[in-house]
Amino acid sequence: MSETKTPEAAKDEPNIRIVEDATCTFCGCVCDDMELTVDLDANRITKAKNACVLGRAWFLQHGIEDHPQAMIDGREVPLEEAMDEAARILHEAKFPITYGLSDSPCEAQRVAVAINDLVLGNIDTTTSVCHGPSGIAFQGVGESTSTLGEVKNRADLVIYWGGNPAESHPRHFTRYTVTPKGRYIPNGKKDRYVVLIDVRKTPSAPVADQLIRVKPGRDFELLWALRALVRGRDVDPDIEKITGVSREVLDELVERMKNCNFGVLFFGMGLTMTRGRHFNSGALLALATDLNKYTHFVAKPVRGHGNVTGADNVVSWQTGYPFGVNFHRGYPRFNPGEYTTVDLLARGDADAALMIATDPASNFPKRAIEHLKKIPVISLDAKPTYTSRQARVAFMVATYGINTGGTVYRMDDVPITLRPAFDSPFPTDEEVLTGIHTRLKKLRANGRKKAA
Amino acid sequence: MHTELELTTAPEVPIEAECLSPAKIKGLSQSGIEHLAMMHGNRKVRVGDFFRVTGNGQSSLRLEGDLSRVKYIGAGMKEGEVRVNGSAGMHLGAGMSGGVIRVSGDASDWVGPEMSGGRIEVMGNAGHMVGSAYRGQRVGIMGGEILIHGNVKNELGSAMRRGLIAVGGQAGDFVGVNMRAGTIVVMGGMGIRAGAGMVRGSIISFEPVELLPTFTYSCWLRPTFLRFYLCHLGQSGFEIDDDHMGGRYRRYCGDSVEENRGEILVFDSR
Amino acid sequence: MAENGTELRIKGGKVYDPANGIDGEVRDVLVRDGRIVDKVSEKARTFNIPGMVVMPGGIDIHCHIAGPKVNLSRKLQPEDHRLDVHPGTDVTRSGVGGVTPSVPPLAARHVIEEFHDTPVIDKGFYVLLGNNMFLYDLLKQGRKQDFKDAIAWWVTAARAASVKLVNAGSDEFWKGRRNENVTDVNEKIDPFDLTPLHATAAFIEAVDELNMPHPAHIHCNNLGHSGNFQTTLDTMKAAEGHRAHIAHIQFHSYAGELGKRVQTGSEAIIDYINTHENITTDIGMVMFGKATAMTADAPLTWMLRFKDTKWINADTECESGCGVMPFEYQDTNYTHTMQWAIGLELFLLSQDPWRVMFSTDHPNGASFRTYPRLIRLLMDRGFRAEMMKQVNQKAISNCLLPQLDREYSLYEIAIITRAAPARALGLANKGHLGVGADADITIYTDDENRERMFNAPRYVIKAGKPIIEDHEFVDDHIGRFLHTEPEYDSAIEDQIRPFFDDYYSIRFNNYRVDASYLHDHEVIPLRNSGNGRKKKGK
Amino acid sequence: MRVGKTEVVDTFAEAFGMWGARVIITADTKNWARAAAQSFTGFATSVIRCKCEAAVECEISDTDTPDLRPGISVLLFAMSEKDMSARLVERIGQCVMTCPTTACYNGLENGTTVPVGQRLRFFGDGHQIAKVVGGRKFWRIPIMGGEFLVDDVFGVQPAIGGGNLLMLGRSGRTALRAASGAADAMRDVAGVFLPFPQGVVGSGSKVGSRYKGMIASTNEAYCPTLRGRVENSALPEGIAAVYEVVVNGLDENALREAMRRGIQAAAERGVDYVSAGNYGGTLGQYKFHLYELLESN
Repeated sequence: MSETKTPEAAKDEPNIRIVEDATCTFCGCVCDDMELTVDLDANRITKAKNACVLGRAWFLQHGIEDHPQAMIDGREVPLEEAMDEAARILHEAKFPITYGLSDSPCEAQRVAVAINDLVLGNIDTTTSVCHGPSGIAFQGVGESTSTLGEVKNRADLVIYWGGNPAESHPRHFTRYTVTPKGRYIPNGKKDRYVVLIDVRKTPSAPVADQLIRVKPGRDFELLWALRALVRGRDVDPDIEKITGVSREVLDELVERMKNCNFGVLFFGMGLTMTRGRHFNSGALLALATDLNKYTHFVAKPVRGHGNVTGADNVVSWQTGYPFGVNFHRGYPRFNPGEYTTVDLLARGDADAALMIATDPASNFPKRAIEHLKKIPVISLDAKPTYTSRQARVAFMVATYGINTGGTVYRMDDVPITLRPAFDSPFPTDEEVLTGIHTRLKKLRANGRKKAA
Repeated sequence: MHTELELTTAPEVPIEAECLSPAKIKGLSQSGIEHLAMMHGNRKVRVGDFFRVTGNGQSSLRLEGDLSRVKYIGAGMKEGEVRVNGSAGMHLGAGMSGGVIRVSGDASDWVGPEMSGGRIEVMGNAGHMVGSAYRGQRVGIMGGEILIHGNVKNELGSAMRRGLIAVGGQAGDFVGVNMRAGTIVVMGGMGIRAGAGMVRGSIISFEPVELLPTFTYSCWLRPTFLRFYLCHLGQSGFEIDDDHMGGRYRRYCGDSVEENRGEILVFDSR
Repeated sequence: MAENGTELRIKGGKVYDPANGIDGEVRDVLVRDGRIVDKVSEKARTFNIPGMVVMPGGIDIHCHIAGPKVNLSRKLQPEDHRLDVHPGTDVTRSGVGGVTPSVPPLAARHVIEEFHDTPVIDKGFYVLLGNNMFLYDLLKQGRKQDFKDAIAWWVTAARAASVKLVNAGSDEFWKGRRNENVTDVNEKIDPFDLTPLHATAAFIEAVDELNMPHPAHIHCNNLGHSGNFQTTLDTMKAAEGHRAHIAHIQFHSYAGELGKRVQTGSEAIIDYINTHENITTDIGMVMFGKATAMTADAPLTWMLRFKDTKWINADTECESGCGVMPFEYQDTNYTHTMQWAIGLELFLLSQDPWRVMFSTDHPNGASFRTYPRLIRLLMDRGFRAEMMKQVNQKAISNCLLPQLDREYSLYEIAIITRAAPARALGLANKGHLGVGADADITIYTDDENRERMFNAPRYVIKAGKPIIEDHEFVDDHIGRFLHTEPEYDSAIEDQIRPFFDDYYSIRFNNYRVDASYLHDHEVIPLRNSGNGRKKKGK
Repeated sequence: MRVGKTEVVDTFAEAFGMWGARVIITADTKNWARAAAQSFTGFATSVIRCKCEAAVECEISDTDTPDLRPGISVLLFAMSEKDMSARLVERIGQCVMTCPTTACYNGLENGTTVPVGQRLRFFGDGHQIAKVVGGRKFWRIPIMGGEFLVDDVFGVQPAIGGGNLLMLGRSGRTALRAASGAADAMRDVAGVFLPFPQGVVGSGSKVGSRYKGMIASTNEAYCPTLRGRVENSALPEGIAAVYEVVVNGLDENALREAMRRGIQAAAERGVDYVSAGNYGGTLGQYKFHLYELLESN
């Protein structure tokens, strides 16, 4: 590949490799301008130029652990045997579920959907616990949105709502939205007005021209009031008491929004995961849409996982629905709350689980975790997790973006190819899933023969 | 005369049983009913695998046992009666257009989605999305009555277009969100953001409610039409006292982000 | 591709193969190794199909089936699929239907990935360049050669089959001027010192001169507005001397005054096309029922938005806009009926089926599932008259349709759905059944009711492999990806690269779709390459 | 036949088909309900010039009305279904909606309905609200006094108008006392009403006139002052006054019962003759023979 070259300085040390324009999959920013220096002897990345503090940690701390490729009940087994066992579990289950997928490349995600289509399972992604509400909201109101480059080129009003990119997506400001100069924003930050709306003063605040502090849990009320004001309707005179934001501030913000040339509303989980959930996202998406009567306005969720957006896309084009999809009846059905993983587990519905690059055992609600302990779990992860330690079958897989290639989707639905830095002794999740899929096809065929 | 089905085997995973509806069993023999297909997770099973069936197919159906994991009871019903002595699972009475469903225990989420007529009565509690639209649909229930004597969770009657929903206990947040029209009566108090995005319709609360800033107070009144509804609910087994019947209610108009034609009536005093 | 050695003998059918001048002649079609041949061995599997109708596999020149817009639409409308389910079988995956590809190059990888999961058919896409900022810069600076090279680079980088322009010049109005739209094709586009018409003409010329198999594929300005037929004529006139494909022309054939009721402009449009060999077009027929407005023409969907219908706008940096919205065509509605009638008028007044092709601009005008009904409308004037009684009468009394009694023949249907699009796309091995052609074959039971006939083909053979037998799926096939590779001076990359550094959000090196995405693919040869089959036809 | 001192003439009352509706008016107090009913039934004595006939049927206690407020049941008859809708809309709109605190409900559970609230709702000028409960649709029309509630449609049914008794007395006072007494007795029957003032008509009419454009004119055969002038007088000698009691009913049985009670009540008051008006059986499709009424008891 043309982007991989041996630099002059490294000539004496043939085991140093430079990967240019590599992609960082740590967060949804999916920055694709990494310059990685790789020590091939040590299987280590020694330098990650352009990476943010999180990205540096992601690249530099990554090594190849001494760990079995596959285990059954905590005991090392050959990969093949583990795949057999995984296929058997899924084949026999009456309500197998698959969850995770957001830290896997699209190629693996496609196989995961195929598996569920085959075993009549239930597939869900981490979207259901992060921006799933935005997905539901989207189905209700639609969305006016754009790629991040358009924000860079045109946005003169940038509003962040319920997010703290300085800590969660450190390069969001500098690479895409606030500081970069764009085609019609020749002076970068000077040409933009940045508003931060949050319940507290976060480390992101210094970037903003204005911080609007909303009372905790009052985002919806504030958004709703803004929608009414944008439409020229009145709101409760006690609005400051309700939301913590004065009418004057609201009026000023409304004027600013209506009069900008190209406005953007970014929103984070501070909005989607607080009381009101999809209605909060829906209110924000509707506000952006309403504003299009006056000017060009877009909204965009700030997504967390490296390829959660890819998961949404893959699941959508394969099933017609973005997440929470059930195949029991032989065709895809969608119903968040019914087919989303946390809810399924909390009700005790599932009887087997395939967990791909996710650690529900560490972050799900207690009731869900309790049920997870009762059923056979198959886990695929690049590192040992609570989930993999409890799993019936645990696969250790190569890390996407560092050890494996493939495609990921940035938070704005832009697909980007991965450029792996060095090889891994572990299989890719695509390989493991394909192995399971092939076995399942055989089991199904045998089942049919028996039936016949 | 009725047909009785008793759940004798507890399902390992949820069952989907649209066949538990008078239209589907009517005229069938006992063994015909036992052979009706259901889904047990991703497996096709028969009614007889889980239920003891007594009698042949009548237009009245009794279901005995804990059916809280049995989904779609009474789905698509047009007439007749289903009585559940116990609890019922999700999608109870989905798409029903006539007939009556009575549940002595609790119901789960999605009671009466896509309903257009008939009546569902639940003596216990129900879950989220009672009488609500499925995701992405602009319009929810088109008619009928859903009467829950206990509590319900969030999004009661979302996007409903017509019909009556009454809750004897408490309701969660977003009661009547995106409501198109229709009437919701909640007697035991409700969560926040009632009527968000409502276009038309009435939400009535016997308890004080915290309202969105986009609702505007009009006046208090003693609404005659409400007496009509409360009489009707009184006849349906709810206890309605004179204070609520003849009392004064504060009337709020909203939602102003929409047409501002909806109303929330909050009981004020005798 | 079928396994080597697979041989088929399709025996006794009435063959409609207009590219080879065959009009319903009873003859055998022979297949080996995925191609049409002139001889097969005794071992060949024989399909005895006396009386049945044999046609080459269908080719759709304008249909949105994959890509970011389509996917947005799927995500947007769960209520659309829920009642239309398709369980999986032993050979097919499950899926959902409902009404639900042109692609900005930034998303090219997405569409190709999705194509891998779109079974049976072969597919390619047009890349959206009609609002490309870099190309506009070149045009402004008058750098014609660089402009051509850059187009060729973009087509190659995205792995596209040709270039599509959508409402050229509108991006700056929409994104940069608070949701305005182009209204006058001679109005200057603000920062570029050129007009939409200049830009369109430049693209048409460049694509033609690059010898791309399919010419510039143009969604004209002013789609959907009364009086827009003048814009369409202006655009076609700007193409004089060069090949151009005018897409879904029904939406661009409206007379009447701007902002007032639509009148039919079909005669003026089709007269021009009938007399200008350089133009090809597809109709973009409207059929009544549910549709989805899905277009790179973002201002259009905004205009169509009624009350608070859910609506998507999606801007792609430096390249394109996009709008998606659920829509329904109603037979009681004057405008919708007029659109339906204008589409039929264009079909019925066309004098050259080789240049006026079949489409519904799926899912904009209607779902591709309405094709059989549309075919019946074209072939059966009695049916047409029946339908005319059921629609808005005011519109019917205002249009030409009642005076037209032409009926399409099966031969002509085979042209507009097979032979002509294949030729227009430069697909020498498709759209016909001559020796050497790809063995993509559809076999229908002959039926007076053409809707019933085309609704369920009796057999479908794809690349020599039976996929449908007796109306049922019997096998699966992963289609091939088709794209083209125009020539360009690679020095242009040095011009493009800095533009990426400045204005794109992804790296130049990460933009190009690399070969690993192509899987089973085929490069459509350029027109001057000599590899292509010579033009056949009437 | 004699009943007590009273001679009942062997004749029949001739009645004709009409359409009828029952309107329930409720209000916060009995007085307001009465006020509305009074207004509603005003100028509704005869279809001849009033286009409809209406009167109070009975009062309803606050335990029996649809909204549990004091109410009054009113009956209104007209000649056709279409007329029914027009008359109800006029009268409910002008007399009930305008009366403070009232609401107005349909009182007939019948198959045939005519639009009423459906048409009145336009008074709401776009602010009206439809409600459906228990299959019943009604309209809430915002008004200055609060809200006016009215059923979307009202049931109408074929009914009978023109049932009548004639009280012939040697003194005007005897005849009038008998007529009022009869009217009071008849009014108690459910489903009937007496459209004329206090139920009694002092100027009964015949069909037609010598003047063009007059549909009806004085019934000279029963005018005591003309006994010596006209040849067709139906009055025995000595009759000083004739009063007619006109009764309309939702069905034949109610009407029969009312007329029977009327004859009894008149006889109890010692009127000289009880007769009935007819046109020789040419006008109406219903005939109520007085003897049969008495015998059926």
